[in-house]
Amino acid sequence: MLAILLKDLRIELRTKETLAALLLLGLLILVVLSFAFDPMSPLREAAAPGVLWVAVVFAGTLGMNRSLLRERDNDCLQGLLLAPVDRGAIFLAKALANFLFMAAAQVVLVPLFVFFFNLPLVTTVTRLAPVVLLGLLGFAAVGTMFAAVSLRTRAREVMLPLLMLPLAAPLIIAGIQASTALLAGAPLAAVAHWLNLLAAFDAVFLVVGWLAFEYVVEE
Amino acid sequence: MNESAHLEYLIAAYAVVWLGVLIYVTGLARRSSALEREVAELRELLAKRPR
Amino acid sequence: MPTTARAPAALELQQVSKRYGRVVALDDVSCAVAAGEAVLLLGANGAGKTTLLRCAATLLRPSRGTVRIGGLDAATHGAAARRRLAVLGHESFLYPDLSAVENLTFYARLYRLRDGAARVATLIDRLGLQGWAHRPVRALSRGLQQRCALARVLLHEPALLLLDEPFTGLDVTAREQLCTVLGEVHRRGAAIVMSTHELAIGLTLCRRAIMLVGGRLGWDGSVAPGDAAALEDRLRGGRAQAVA
Amino acid sequence: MRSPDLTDRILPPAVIAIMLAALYLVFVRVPTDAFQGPVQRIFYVHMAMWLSTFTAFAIVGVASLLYLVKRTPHWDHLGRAAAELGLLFCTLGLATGSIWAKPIWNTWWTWDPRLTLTLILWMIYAAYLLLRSLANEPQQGATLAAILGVSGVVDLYLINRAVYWWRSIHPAVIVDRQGGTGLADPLMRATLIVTMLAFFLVFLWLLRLRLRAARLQDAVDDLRAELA
Repeated sequence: MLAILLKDLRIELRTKETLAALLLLGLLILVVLSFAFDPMSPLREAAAPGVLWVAVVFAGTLGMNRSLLRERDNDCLQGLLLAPVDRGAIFLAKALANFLFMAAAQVVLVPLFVFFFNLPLVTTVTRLAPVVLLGLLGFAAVGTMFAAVSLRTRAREVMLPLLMLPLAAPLIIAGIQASTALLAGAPLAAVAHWLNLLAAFDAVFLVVGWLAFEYVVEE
Repeated sequence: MNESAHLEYLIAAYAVVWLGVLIYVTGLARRSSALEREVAELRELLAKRPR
Repeated sequence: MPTTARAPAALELQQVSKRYGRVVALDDVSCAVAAGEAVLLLGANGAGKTTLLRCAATLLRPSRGTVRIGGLDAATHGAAARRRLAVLGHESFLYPDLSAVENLTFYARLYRLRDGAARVATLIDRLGLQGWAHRPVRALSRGLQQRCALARVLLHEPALLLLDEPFTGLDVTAREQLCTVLGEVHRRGAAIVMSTHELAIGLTLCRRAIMLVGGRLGWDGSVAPGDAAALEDRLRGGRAQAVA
Repeated sequence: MRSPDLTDRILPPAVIAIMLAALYLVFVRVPTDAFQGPVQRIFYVHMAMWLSTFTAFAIVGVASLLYLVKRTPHWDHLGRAAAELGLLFCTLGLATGSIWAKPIWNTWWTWDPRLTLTLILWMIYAAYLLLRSLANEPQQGATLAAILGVSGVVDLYLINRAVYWWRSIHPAVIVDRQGGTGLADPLMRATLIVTMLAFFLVFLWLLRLRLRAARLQDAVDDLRAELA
């Protein structure tokens, strides 16, 4: 399982495709959303966490499609399926790889977000870190599984957000609500219930992915 | 509370429900009867052309 | 074909059927390939050859019946069964952005081979890939990619080799080399199930042939190198009668 | 399944009888709500839609799981039929909910937890049906849809929690999950139960019709394959 993860990291370091896609898309969405708010209005401050999460969610969705494409040329997916490893492990490796790519993208995107909304850099990053990371894990889990599902349909790009985002509603709501509270200075304990929800979401979809991947890839 | 204005909403709500169910049922009925006819035709064709 | 008492059959299919909705790809096929035996898989296009190979490789779950690899039931011991087999098809299963060595090292780790690096090195030399070992697979010619794929197949010394039209798209020299390597592996005891249209080459390796007709087992018998012509017309005729 | 002809014979008249009783109760017998006036009667049909929607989605979840395990076409048909009907009742539930919200809160849409939950479920099951139609092969579509079906049900509780915490304000008159039906008058409660039962039977009846249509479709495909 680790071998698959390391392989994905090696390919990514060499081609940097997914990382570049995630970064640029995130930046693009941040900018476009900033147009939605008149720079002077107080509304801008209140909407900040929402903007960040929308950028994370949509950049992640579009980036997720790329992750399984790597297995398509030369039919490498069959190479993996032939390995003496059960199919759930392949899912976990791909999900972790996606999680790491998205986390890496956030290392650049969150400071940019802070820059656009002139928030205090250090406090924002330290406060948001737990929520964003928990959120990204769940997002990678549900995203990887449904990327594999949508690969097998005719309208791949459209299918992934349609399948994934409604299911990820609790993750998005919890992420935004927790981030808003944290940015407003609430202690971590005050958002514990949101974090528990995120953790539960991660656990549920990592397990569902592990079990269902066998059926997703079979002919 | 202006009583009369709300009656249309009440009627509208129940009308929507009945309309929805009705549209679905007619669609389903039409599809089923078309399928039944097709089954009959195909059976006939099969019978006429014994293997 | 009773399983020899000494070693379990390299591959055993018991009443295997595979349906895609209404289309029946395989219909109640039962056959066994003993350890170290080389079998030619024949049949017109769409007769079920690829489906049979994919079921044998545990890539496809049969709708009915069981597939056993080295005595292990593929449905319950999938992972362990896969350790014993390898597949060489049209596609190389190699990552274009990684070099030949990186690809092979990845597969060595995937198959958890302790002496992975050593095996990769010996295979690179044996297949004459030294010159191209560190260039991304994307840059290699079709013939070279096929040789890398062959290296990948031999990495974990499988007891069963499943080959789906391995010779298509190869030039003459590449074909000869593939044939000699397969001969070596076969002599060292690996069972081979090969589906190919190049009967001449196939017959140099295999002493037995199985023919699929419309997803059913049409014929299963021993063959000699000279039978290419006879097999050719049987394929066209599709009738099941004894060869010489 | 139960003997088909018996159910087919008793179900339609039973549905019509209970439906008439429900309509009679709702429009004639039940006392008008003191605060909201006659428009409060939308509540009964709205709740009936809610029950059928949730039963449908529960059936989709179970049918999807069984299809993944057993692979028999029956569970696939059931999953699809339940999803289609679930979507229908969900749409009607949302419509009645917003028609009712307009006179009471003067807005077509309120982010009331239950309505939001219904909206999210609506999107999941719309994706379920779209997935089936866009899959490369029908049989593959069934498996992929089954996976979404299971994920949807598993996700239900998480969505529920998220939505309720997000919109914790809760208008008293609408049924809150913990307490009773929030209806003082016993006749109101009786009307609610009868209406819910009536529409639930409509749901079951439609489900049977839809399953019959699915079996007919299979028969047609079989015959066509035989002829080919």
